[in-house]
Amino acid sequence: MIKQENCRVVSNTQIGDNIFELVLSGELTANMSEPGQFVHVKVSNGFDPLLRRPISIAAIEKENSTFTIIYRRQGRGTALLAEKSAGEEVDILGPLGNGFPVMEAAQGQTAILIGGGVGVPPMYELAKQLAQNGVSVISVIGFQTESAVFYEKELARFGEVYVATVDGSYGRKGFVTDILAGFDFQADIVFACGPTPMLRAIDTGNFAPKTYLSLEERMGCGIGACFACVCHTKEDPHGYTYKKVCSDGPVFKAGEVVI
Amino acid sequence: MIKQENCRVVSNTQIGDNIFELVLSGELTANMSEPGQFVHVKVSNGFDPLLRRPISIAAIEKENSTFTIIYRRQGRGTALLAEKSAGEEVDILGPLGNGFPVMEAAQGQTAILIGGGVGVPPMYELAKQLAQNGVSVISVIGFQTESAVFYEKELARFGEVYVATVDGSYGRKGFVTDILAGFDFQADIVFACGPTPMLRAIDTGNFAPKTYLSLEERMGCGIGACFACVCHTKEDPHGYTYKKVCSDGPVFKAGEVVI
Amino acid sequence: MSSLSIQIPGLNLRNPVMPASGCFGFGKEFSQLYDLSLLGAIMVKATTPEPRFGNPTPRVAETPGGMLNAIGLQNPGLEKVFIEELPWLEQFDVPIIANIAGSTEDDYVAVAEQLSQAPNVKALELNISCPNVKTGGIAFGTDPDLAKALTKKVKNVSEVPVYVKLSPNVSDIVKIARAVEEGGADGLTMINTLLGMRIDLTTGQPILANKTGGLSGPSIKPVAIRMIYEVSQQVSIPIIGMGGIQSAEDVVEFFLAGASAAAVGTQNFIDPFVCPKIIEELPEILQRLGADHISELTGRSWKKNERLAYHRP
Amino acid sequence: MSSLSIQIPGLNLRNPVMPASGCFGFGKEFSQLYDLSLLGAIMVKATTPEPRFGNPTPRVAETPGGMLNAIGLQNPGLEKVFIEELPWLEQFDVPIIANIAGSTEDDYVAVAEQLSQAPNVKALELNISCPNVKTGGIAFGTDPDLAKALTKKVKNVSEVPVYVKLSPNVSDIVKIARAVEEGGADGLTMINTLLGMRIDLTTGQPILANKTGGLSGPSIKPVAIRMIYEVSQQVSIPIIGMGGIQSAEDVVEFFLAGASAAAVGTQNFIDPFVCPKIIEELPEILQRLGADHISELTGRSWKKNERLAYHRP
Ligand SMILES: Cc1cc2nc3c(=O)[nH]c(=O)nc-3n(C[C@H](O)[C@H](O)[C@H](O)COP(=O)(O)OP(=O)(O)OC[C@H]3O[C@@H](n4cnc5c(N)ncnc54)[C@H](O)[C@@H]3O)c2cc1C
Ligand SMILES: Cc1cc2nc3c(=O)[nH]c(=O)nc-3n(C[C@H](O)[C@H](O)[C@H](O)COP(=O)(O)OP(=O)(O)OC[C@H]3O[C@@H](n4cnc5c(N)ncnc54)[C@H](O)[C@@H]3O)c2cc1C
Ligand SMILES: Cc1cc2nc3c(=O)[nH]c(=O)nc-3n(C[C@H](O)[C@H](O)[C@H](O)COP(=O)(O)O)c2cc1C
Ligand SMILES: Cc1cc2nc3c(=O)[nH]c(=O)nc-3n(C[C@H](O)[C@H](O)[C@H](O)COP(=O)(O)O)c2cc1C
Ligand code: FES
Ligand code: FES
Repeated sequence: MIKQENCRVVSNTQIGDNIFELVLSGELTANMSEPGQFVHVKVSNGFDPLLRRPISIAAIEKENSTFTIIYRRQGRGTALLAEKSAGEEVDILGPLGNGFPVMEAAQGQTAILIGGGVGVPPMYELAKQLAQNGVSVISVIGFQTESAVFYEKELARFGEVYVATVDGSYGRKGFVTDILAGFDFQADIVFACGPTPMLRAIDTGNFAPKTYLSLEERMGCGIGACFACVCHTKEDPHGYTYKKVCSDGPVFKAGEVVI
Repeated sequence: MIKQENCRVVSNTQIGDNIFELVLSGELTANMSEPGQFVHVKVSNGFDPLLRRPISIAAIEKENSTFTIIYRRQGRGTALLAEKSAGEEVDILGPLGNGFPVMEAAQGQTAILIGGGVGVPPMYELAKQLAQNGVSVISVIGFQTESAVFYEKELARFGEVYVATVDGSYGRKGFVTDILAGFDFQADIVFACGPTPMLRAIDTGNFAPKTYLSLEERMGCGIGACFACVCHTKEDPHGYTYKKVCSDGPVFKAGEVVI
Repeated sequence: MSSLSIQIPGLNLRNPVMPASGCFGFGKEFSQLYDLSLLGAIMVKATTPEPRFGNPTPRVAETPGGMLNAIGLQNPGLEKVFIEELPWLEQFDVPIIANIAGSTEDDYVAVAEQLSQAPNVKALELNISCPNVKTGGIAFGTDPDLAKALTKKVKNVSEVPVYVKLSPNVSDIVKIARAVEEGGADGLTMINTLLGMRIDLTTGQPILANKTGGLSGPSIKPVAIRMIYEVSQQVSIPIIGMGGIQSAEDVVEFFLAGASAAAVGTQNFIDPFVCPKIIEELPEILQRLGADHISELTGRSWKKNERLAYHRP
Repeated sequence: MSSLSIQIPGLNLRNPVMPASGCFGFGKEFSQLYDLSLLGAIMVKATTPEPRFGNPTPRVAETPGGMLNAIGLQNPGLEKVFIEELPWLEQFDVPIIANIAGSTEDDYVAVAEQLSQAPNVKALELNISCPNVKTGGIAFGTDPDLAKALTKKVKNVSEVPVYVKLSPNVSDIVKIARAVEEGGADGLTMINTLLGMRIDLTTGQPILANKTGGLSGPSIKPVAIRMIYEVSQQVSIPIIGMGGIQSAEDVVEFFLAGASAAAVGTQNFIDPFVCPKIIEELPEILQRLGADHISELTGRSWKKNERLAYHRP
């Protein structure tokens, strides 16, 4: 069930260079299930800016009806979001979309979770749920530079964490794929979220028999009604069959859609 | 000198039904002189709403670089202004326009100050300055209803205050002009600010040998450049001579312009 | 009789509020949020004879107080709309206005002929104003003669009244409106989007893959109001107004300008519950304005006498 | 050479930023706020042969992300502009672009002939796009033939290059642009305001006394960008871009679309220091974008090769 609710800010903390962790409290937490779903955030009361912003759900705490989103301060919308302080309200529409199929990883199997930049947040809830199910979790996360790194410690709660930075200022120099290439084992399943070039590399399916990717696209409605966020399917790459990132995704099986 | 400054909110207090008193601190206070001048207020950082709002200066405290404006919460702009709290900043352009000519009232003379609704605020600073100059001040202020009344006590510091309410719930029932009609003396000078019908009645010059009125008009720039706020002169009511309310006024001598 | 019910050709509506075409798909997504029978009507997504994928992404970009879209008439095609989408909507007690589009006159005629036979389609909306397709669309909407001829052809085959959706990207909107009225249009819907563009500073390229897109949202409201004000005084067919509506107050402004019903587009993306909210709020505003029925407000800004009568009750 | 200096017909500017006509009067008020010699140029208020009072008030109304104005070309008239306003501006080291308007061709010709002789007037801006006057103005701006003929006449008498200010209220902006180029225009300025209206719910009447007005401000920026993008690819004369500019980033967006200089209108009312601020901020943005000179940015969104060259340095 998608709900619209003015959620109360529990905390809004800077956790990295221009990276903020926003904890919100609201009844719609009850409807959140799959990691990888997102919420559509209205950052102002008026029309400046006009549209909602899609942000992945990073953590769900049903017990106290709170959830966490992590965002990079980028344009006007996220800049305004960064100004919210505890006690204020934020208009949230959600949960939206289909997340990562946690059940595809069986107890005892190994899952690699790959996050690039602000693709890291959904990996936290995913790691948590997988670990709960007895899946071995290995997180591979990539950032631009040391100051942009976040959630390494948090992910470490659920398994090993490997970090890459493009400039080599922290962890391994290079991309997450460089780390993956160095692994001497095959995981049972890979889950990934991050920039398109990263997803393309993982979409090859080279890193595990099962691969799931979370996509990004500019959105209007976020609920499947406006056709802003469609992509072609791999089966019919130039035809008129399509998937909507917002409501069919944002998580797709590797090879399902054209990235 | 007109300055643009982000002024700090000292306090923002509701003092009547939808009436707020906002005390701001800023260096541009040093440039404020005449009561009746106004400031042009940008209530948001973005374009919602886009334009500045003209609000009269109600009190000037040069010693601590603060000034006061009093406004009615009406549309979106003033509603946003009402949300500001101490410590926040408000973008102010001012002081603007020409205020009431305090020096036209000589020591020992009697001045009647007439304020209607949110036309009352500039009368406070005016009363203060007149009283300082040894002028006897009588304030006649009118409101819709009892809950809208404000600044009666404050004005009483400088002389007698008569209050009218349209519905008779407080003071005399009726308009300020009903009170004026009942006076059995003629003042030396009248200063007025309020709704147009009120100003028209006073523009007749019936209430004193010298009469000054503060006008309202929808504004663009507030500094005389856009020609949004012009009015005809009485001398040439259909010609092309004109006065700009923002920079020639907002205070005019009775009979000077077409109201 | 409710203070909100309205009657315009083909449409007997419990209230004058409906989602605008392209902003509500075929209703499925919103049906999960509220009961579609609350709506006055539904303007469904444009339908073309064949399925279309539309333009490459990005298809939307934000602008100050508005948004650009270049969806490019993506739709499942006439057949699927007729045998799947429209029948699915029959479960709701709500009239459908079918938005029809195409590249050629024949396209329009084919879609009109078939869709007008669907039992729940009570009117057609002839989309001669889509700025996001290379052929057809707006070309018909900027030339009075083409617009008139097309309207005639569609009228000939349609089983239900035909509303023509006007483009604001014209020098003289009244001329087009008169032309389609002469062509037999039963009503007008206006406005479609203004043609606009945004360029990304970093890439130096337009944000939309299609480069230009249609501007919608609050920023275009003053243009819509002006055009409806002008057109409503020059035609005798009713207008369904749209362009930047966000609130019940906005709906009233459209009525005052000359509209007889109102459609909400972009705001559905920002507040998916906006239509039922507006419907709920309208009666109170009518009361505040001293109107017994919303249709009294139509054109009040230019119907001088009625207004005076209202001000001196 | 500064990274901001530009040369376009008649105008040798230290930077490409200037206040737009009607938003800066004749400079007096702003001269109290900063040194006008900082500006690239000044587009002064429209001048007509005789003084004009303009329209009744209210003359402005706010809209979402924009404003409507219906000043109605209030100005002190040709004589006073020529013997008082322009000479007063000579104290500043800044070229003036004189905006000329009128009801008839003769009006335009008379004003153009005289104002082009003022020593500090380096170019004329032919205002064939004012939406707020009953005769002249926009009538010339929506008919390519009239626009071309008027341009020719004005060119014949002008001592300085003539820029023609285009109205966005047209079906085909390229057609008008081409027509005035054929008429001999040395440059274009675009866009003037979109025609709009707002209605007050309480009175039921338009807020502006003139009923309709010109829409300006950020809300129209996507329309301006689109039109400049289209026109700049179809004419070979330079464009001074305007419409919703609020920041140095916005100026860059206009250049990328195809403008060679930029004018700021409405934003002067909101931030009277906006022009010097933009001028100060531009060099840093150029650096960020890897441009040595602002003129490199002109049309980069459609000059494919240059862009590629830039992306692979
Ligand atoms: C399913 C999904 C999940 C996301 N999860 C996260 C997350 O967890 N953390 C995070 O930091 N970011 C996330 N993003 C990206 C995030 O939506 C954008 O960074 C954000 O919208 C930028 O808004 P802005 O106002 O700061 O930027 P602006 O550039 O001012 O935005 C202008 C417009 O462009 C859109 N836009 C800009 N960048 C993007 C983008 N990358 N993707 C989609 N729309 C964009 C905005 O939504 C807005 O409509 C996600 C995007 C999607 C589609
Ligand atoms: C010289 C001057 C001094 C003023 N002093 C005061 C004062 O001390 N206290 C006070 O409460 N009000 C004062 N006003 C009126 C005040 O400017 C308006 O109430 C205010 O602009 C309304 O803004 P809003 O956003 O709440 O309303 P909205 O209706 O949302 O405003 C929309 C637009 O209309 C304009 N507008 C609306 N009402 C008025 C009005 N009455 N006068 C001018 N523009 C208007 C706004 O500025 C804005 O541009 C003064 C006006 C002028 C011209
Ligand atoms: C994403 C999107 C898609 C649209 N698709 C269509 C369409 O298929 N057919 C049509 O006639 N209008 C279409 N429109 C135009 C709207 O129906 C409406 O006329 C316009 O957006 C103005 O209304 P608004 O400002 O309330 O959105 C679309 C608008 C948007 C924003
Ligand atoms: C109050 C006002 C007065 C204007 N007067 C004129 C004018 O006299 N001549 C003219 O060519 N344009 C005039 N314009 C149009 C502007 O020069 C400019 O083209 C338009 O406002 C778009 O730019 P902006 O969005 O930056 O304001 C006026 C605009 C405004 C807001
Ligand atoms: S964002 Fe509207 S369909 Fe996906
Ligand atoms: S408000 Fe611009 S001249 Fe007065």
